[in-house]
Amino acid sequence: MSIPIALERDDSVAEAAKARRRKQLSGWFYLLCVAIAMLSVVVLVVLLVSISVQGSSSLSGDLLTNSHSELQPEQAGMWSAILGTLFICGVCALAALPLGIGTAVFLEEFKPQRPELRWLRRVIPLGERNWEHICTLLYKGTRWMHGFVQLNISNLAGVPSIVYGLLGLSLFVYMFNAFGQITVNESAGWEWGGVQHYYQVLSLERGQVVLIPQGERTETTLTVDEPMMALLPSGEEVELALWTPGTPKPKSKELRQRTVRAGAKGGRYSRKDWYYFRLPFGRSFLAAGLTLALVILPVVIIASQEALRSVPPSMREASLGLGATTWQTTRNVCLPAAIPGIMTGAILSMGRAIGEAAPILVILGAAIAKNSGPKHLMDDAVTMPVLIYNWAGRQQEVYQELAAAAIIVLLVTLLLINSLAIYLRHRLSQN
Amino acid sequence: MDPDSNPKPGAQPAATPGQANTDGAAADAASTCIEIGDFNAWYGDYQAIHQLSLSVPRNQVTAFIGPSGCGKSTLLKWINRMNDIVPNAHAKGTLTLKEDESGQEVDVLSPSTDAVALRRRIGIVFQKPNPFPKTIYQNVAFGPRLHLNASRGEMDELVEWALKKAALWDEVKDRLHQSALGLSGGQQQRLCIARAIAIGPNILLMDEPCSALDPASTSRVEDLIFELREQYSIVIVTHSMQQASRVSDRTAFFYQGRLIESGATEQIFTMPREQRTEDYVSGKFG
Amino acid sequence: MDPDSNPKPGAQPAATPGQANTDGAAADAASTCIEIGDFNAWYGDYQAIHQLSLSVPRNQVTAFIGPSGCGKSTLLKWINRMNDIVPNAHAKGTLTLKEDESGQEVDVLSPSTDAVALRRRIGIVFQKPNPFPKTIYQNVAFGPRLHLNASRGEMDELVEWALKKAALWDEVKDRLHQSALGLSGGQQQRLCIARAIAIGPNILLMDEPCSALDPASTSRVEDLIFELREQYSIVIVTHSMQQASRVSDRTAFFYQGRLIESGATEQIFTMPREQRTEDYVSGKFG
Amino acid sequence: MMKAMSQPAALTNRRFKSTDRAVLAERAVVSVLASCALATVLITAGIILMLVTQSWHFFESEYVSPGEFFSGTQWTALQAKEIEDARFGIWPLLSGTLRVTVIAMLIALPLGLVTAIYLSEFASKRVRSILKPTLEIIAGIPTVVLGYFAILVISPGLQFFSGGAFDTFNATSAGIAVGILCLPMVCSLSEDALQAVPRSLREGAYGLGCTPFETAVKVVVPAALSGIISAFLLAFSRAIGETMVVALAAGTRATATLDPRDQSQTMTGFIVEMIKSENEFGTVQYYSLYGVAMTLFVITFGMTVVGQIVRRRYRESYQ
Amino acid sequence: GSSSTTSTTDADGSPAAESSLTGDIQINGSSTVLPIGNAIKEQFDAEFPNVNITVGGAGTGNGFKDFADKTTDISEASRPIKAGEWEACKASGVEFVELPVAYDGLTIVIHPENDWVKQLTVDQLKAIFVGSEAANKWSEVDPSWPDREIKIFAPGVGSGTYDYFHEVLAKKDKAALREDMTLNEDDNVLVQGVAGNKDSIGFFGVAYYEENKDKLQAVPVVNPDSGEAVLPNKETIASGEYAPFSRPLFIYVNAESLNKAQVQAFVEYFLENVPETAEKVGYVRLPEEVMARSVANLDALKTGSHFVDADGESRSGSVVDIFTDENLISE
Ligand SMILES: Nc1ncnc2c1ncn2[C@@H]1O[C@H](COP(=O)(O)OP(=O)(O)OP(=O)(O)O)[C@@H](O)[C@H]1O
Ligand SMILES: Nc1ncnc2c1ncn2[C@@H]1O[C@H](COP(=O)(O)OP(=O)(O)OP(=O)(O)O)[C@@H](O)[C@H]1O
Ligand SMILES: [Mg+2]
Ligand SMILES: [Mg+2]
Ligand SMILES: O=P([O-])([O-])[O-]
Repeated sequence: MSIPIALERDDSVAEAAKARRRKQLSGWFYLLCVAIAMLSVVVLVVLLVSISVQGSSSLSGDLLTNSHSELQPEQAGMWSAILGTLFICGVCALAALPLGIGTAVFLEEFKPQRPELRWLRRVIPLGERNWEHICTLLYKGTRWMHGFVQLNISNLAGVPSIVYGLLGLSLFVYMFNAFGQITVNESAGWEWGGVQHYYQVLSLERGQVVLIPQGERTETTLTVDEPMMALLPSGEEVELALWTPGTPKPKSKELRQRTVRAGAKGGRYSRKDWYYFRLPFGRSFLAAGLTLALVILPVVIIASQEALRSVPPSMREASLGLGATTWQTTRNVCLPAAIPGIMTGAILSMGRAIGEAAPILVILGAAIAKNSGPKHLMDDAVTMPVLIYNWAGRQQEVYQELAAAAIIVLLVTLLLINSLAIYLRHRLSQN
Repeated sequence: MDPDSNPKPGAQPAATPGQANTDGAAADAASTCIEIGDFNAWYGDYQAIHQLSLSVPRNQVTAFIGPSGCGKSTLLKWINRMNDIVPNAHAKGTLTLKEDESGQEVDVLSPSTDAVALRRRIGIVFQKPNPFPKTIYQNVAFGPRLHLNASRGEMDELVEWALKKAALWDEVKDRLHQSALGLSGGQQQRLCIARAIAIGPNILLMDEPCSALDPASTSRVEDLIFELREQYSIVIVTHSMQQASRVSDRTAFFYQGRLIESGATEQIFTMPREQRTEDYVSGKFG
Repeated sequence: MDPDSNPKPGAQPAATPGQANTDGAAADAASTCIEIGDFNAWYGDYQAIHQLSLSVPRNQVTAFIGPSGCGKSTLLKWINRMNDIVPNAHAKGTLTLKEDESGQEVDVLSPSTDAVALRRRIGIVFQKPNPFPKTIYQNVAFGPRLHLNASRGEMDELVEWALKKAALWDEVKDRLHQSALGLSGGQQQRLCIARAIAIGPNILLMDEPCSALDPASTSRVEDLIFELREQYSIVIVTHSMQQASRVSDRTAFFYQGRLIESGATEQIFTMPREQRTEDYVSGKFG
Repeated sequence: MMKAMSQPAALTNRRFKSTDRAVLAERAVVSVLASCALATVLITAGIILMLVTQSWHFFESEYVSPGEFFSGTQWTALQAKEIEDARFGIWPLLSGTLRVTVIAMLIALPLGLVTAIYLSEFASKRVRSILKPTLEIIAGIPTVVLGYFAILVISPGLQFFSGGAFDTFNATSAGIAVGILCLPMVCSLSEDALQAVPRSLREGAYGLGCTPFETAVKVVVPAALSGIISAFLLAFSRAIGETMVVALAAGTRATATLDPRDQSQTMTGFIVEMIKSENEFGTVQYYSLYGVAMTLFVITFGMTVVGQIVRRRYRESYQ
Repeated sequence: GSSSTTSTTDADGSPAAESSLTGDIQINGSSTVLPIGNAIKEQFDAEFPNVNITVGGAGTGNGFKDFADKTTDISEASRPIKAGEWEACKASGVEFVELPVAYDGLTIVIHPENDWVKQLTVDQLKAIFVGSEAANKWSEVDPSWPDREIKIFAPGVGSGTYDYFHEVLAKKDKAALREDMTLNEDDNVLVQGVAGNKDSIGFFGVAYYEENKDKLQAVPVVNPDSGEAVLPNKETIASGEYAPFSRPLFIYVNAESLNKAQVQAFVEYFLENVPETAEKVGYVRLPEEVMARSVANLDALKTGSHFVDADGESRSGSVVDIFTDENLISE
């Protein structure tokens, strides 16, 4: 067999030139790679520097301990937003992690097997062939279901967070109006635990009130025209005194405190303990947290699946080979081995939750003038990203700086969280 | 039983070469512990095993040999239903486990057979040592904890017994509570064997247990197999003809999903009935 | 050159057993194509090859044998600087390529040596067939397109030549423009050989080229090696002693990163000088 | 040794646990876990139910015709005082989304892919140890922050370099910020795909005398193409659904132009505006946001399906 | 009145103990009034820390919507309630007290580097803002102005500001404002928009202009009666010279909510402090007499509106003239 022309031809000059060109191209490409890869570092640096420059002047203790202020922006802070974020993310974690990890375990560890149907078989005489058919059908069915759930999760991962916000609005805030609407003067349709209804009436002592337990009456308003029993906010039970306008007011502070103007009106006031629970949730931090849980659920699931997938199959085989059930294998072998990965995924997804603003805007609105964290489950809250969104949208220089400072706080928080993830990944994968 | 003793009586019945597939089935029924008949196995549409019949004798070592991909591991995994977890794997035929000499039988493939209980009676050891990332003690105690109600003392005793049985006790007795991952490959493999026998199986399946080991470890594991034969029926898959001839009493040669020939090891290696067997054991391919 | 011809003159110089490591170096210099001296190779801190000296003769088949992990592949990969892409891999010693009989030499390990040009002269075929996920034609034409300025017609001719040389042409000539992944394992491996010779190398390195193949494919590839020996110097790594004895003129036995013994194949298999060689070739371990 | 040979008490007295309890536990666990999985399906069902019922209020209105919705080039849900004057043609919002997304993709895809190639084929350990965390940090930056960055740095920068040709709020600065947002995602997913290409292919290429560039571009990238394409698709749907950056930086005027210097209200941007304006809950204008959300959902769903098809059809089949 | 209970000076002169007044107050509505509402909330918070007030700024129209849905106690408005909105309140049984709280001058703003617009007449404004054939370029308004596109920023259609602007410029002609403006409920965004482009124009409450004087330029508007160009400021707004864009701002309080001690206290506090606070945030205080009537109406719980006549038509004119007992219609 003769050697082909292309190989035999002595074309060393042209070939050498070609080799040189190729090497040069490779070199240029390498440089391009380096340049582009460094670009992302540059972007990050520019971002961090520009934000630090803007925000450094507003970084102070006030920023961490005060809340938003319209009148004294110089002293405005993000305390209530930090609390709000904390609470909302807490709810989010409590809801998303079990659900997400559970789903991941189901998808990864409980892959469909041919069903056993042991007892059914004993009860229904169908014949071996028929049973085989049924088992095969069931098997195919469950496989199809598994595939469907998996596809569904990839789809959920692609759904924009604002759409989750809309879902949360219908599902948690209004609950499709199944429980009526929440209005300001009537009690919500369905409420449990942790709420006592009073009429709150201003007393003569400035800024102080007396409370009259509501008892059986369902009216929203009480008119005080006769002496009756009442409670001081301290819980002390007292006899109400009445004062008619035009007569002199009582001198003693103690007396003034339990005296109200004759004919004074009291509106309903509901004292809520932290576990006050109501349907629908309304614009509450609970609804916001649950909505965020929807947003990060696919992230948690996918990360946990990755972690479980990276457990070597040989570990599973070893355990099953020793006669462990699938759940025993999962609990004793797979979960312990996957925990670092799952934790990392969980923490990173919490980082995502902390930074989410769009769904929160939908659920809680853009209001930021709240000066405390949520007081009960149905209370509303401000979050850091929403605060930043609001501040950044303002034109006053001082709010711009505050926004930048708040961003620094937020980024530092996220950085801490990420380092925690890295640390945990490291620690847990060591032993 | 002497490690060097030869095949059990009745292990070499007269069989015409054409009937190679059924030859194994003719092994003495009284001492058979696994009976396989007309067995077919698929992965999805791909048939990995075709019409295979074979019987595995009790308290002997049976070696499965054959080139890569011929279905040795597949058959092994079906014996203790390990293939349940492989999507798409399914099988047809009979695969019967004869519990003890009294003849109590378990239909392995029947969906009504509890795979978990089955695997307790049939231990398995894999090609690559796969200890759990736990302590040595925990590794051995893993199975017993699942299956036995044992006191602390009993458990200690059991772990010691299993490790001694696996010829590992002397090497690890001082570091029972250290990670098993710190052991050498050969030690890990013996640990896996200890772990498998600690649940008290009757049968031990081994899928190329030495292929990842160095020569020294290999010979220790081989010695161990000799010893274990007294109490367990052992099936070993190996790609090394030498190993098969060293450790096994009976050998089955697989090729492309079919059993080509099975019989006493000596016979297979010295006067095989089939040309392909001869080609294989003499190294013409594989 | 007759495929069945025996080792070249000068291949069996007298050497005392103790000097096994330098034995290879004593092969006739005139026909040496790769000269390795005091070669050491590391992966990070782990030394995979120790003080190895060996010469590979021209236009012959040299087999590297030895148990898993003994450094065969490592050496092979150093010969055409494949280890450049392995982070942490580094080597010391001399590794010289004698371009042709005229004695032009290339210092392979020198950083100034152009690895790209070197690899054009030293083709390599791996254990697992690794065709690119492209058409058969594109696979073969891939190398020439990089290196040669060839017209369409010339390229067609070249592809045909290479496929014929690799004994694959008849099987694939009707589907040159279909995906190479549709070929069987053995065909893929021959395609990889065709791909390697299409750039016109002088030396062919093969790392266990048949271990993933079935018997029929194996023997086709072995036949091919016989044929190629006429034009190329071939180094083949194999785990099958039988294969080594069938296809190679010379054999080098490695153990734990050291060259234990090298010499004419017949000598190594019939009267090895070292005990370990004998143990290995007779299947006592590995 | 003799003691070891006699079976220990625990084995000889054969007090094996019954497997029934394990099997029961297994059943219970499976039901719980299956209901978790079911819940994720219910979420999708909930989204679809919510979108369909709510946008029904929109599409059934006499002022809205589906034909106009899908073909109209005017969107004045927030501009029209009276419902009679309102125009509901989705194209301005689509074109706004498209402008931002295209710009984002022009940045994220090439840069992300090249960075991925660099990381997977060339980068030394040290460079990786800088680059990977950098990308992870960028990936973790809240979108509000990037939106802020867009108004604070990118937009003024654009205005400065273009001599004021850009609006304060414009598609380009939002697009760039969204691009920065998607870059790490493109990069890490593409890198995964590249890493999944078996070593043997790279070795094959190097063995034939390829330069690193040729190996990467002619062999590795084509082999990883399906993974890379699904990374692109994911980034694309992420960009389409991105909300806060556009709400801050893209502006609020919905116009059907393709001018990247102009304001550009995206679908998500419109939803935020409408939510914030709480435009008289219950009006057709208000419900139009669900029509838009539905369109958005259908698009991202389509992207997912296409991604699945790509992955399935062109799954890397190197063996 | 119970104003004694909320006065800032204690009868004893001793330092006040922390207030035990608690409860929630929901407020929503005009973004123009929002700065006043937020400022008063902040002062109130300091004194009554246990009262939980939520102030939204979704726009006057949306505010009234919430108000009629009974989800707010107080609705802030930059225009009087309309007949239709009142109907909605009646339908859901909401009665309210109407309280004017401050004056605003609706301010037309342009970019500070805009050197061609010196003043604008109502007709020129109509040319820019009204109808679908409105001017697209500055030169179409005045040929001497540049031949560049006008970029327009305006409050959202739910806002009272938009309504008021519409009423002044287009209502008589039964025309609509043009639709290709950049609309945003958030006045801060409008500020940013106008400040960011040389060819832009926009309008919003004077407070937002006051806060951003350095970035914006207010345009003097020619008073149709006097023919003089007037800039919005405290004097010109209070005197009505800045016409036709001076307007009153309101809060509307749900009468039932007024029974709640915290709402009662807050509204009283609001009226008491609004003159100073409004000025602090850039608005103009109402004449004493109007404030006095507001307080009186609150005390007497006089529900209903002054600005819608018996036929359901809106009354227009000066607050001082309209906000009188005769004009109060309760049904
Ligand atoms: N999980 C699986 N899915 C699909 N095919 C499989 C699977 N496992 C094995 N196979 C195929 O079934 C055939 C038999 O495989 P098996 O593992 O039993 O071979 P083997 O004889 O054990 O080979 P080796 O010596 O390489 O371990 C092979 O062709 C293999 O490709
Ligand atoms: N990329 C690598 N990094 C680190 N160590 C390696 C690497 N490749 C091989 N080694 C180690 O170097 C030693 C020699 O490996 P090599 O692949 O050369 O063995 P081999 O003789 O080819 O074995 P086999 O027959 O299994 O292919 C082994 O111990 C192996 O673990
Ligand atoms: Mg196998
Ligand atoms: Mg090798
Ligand atoms: O927000 P407005 O004051 O314009 O209604």
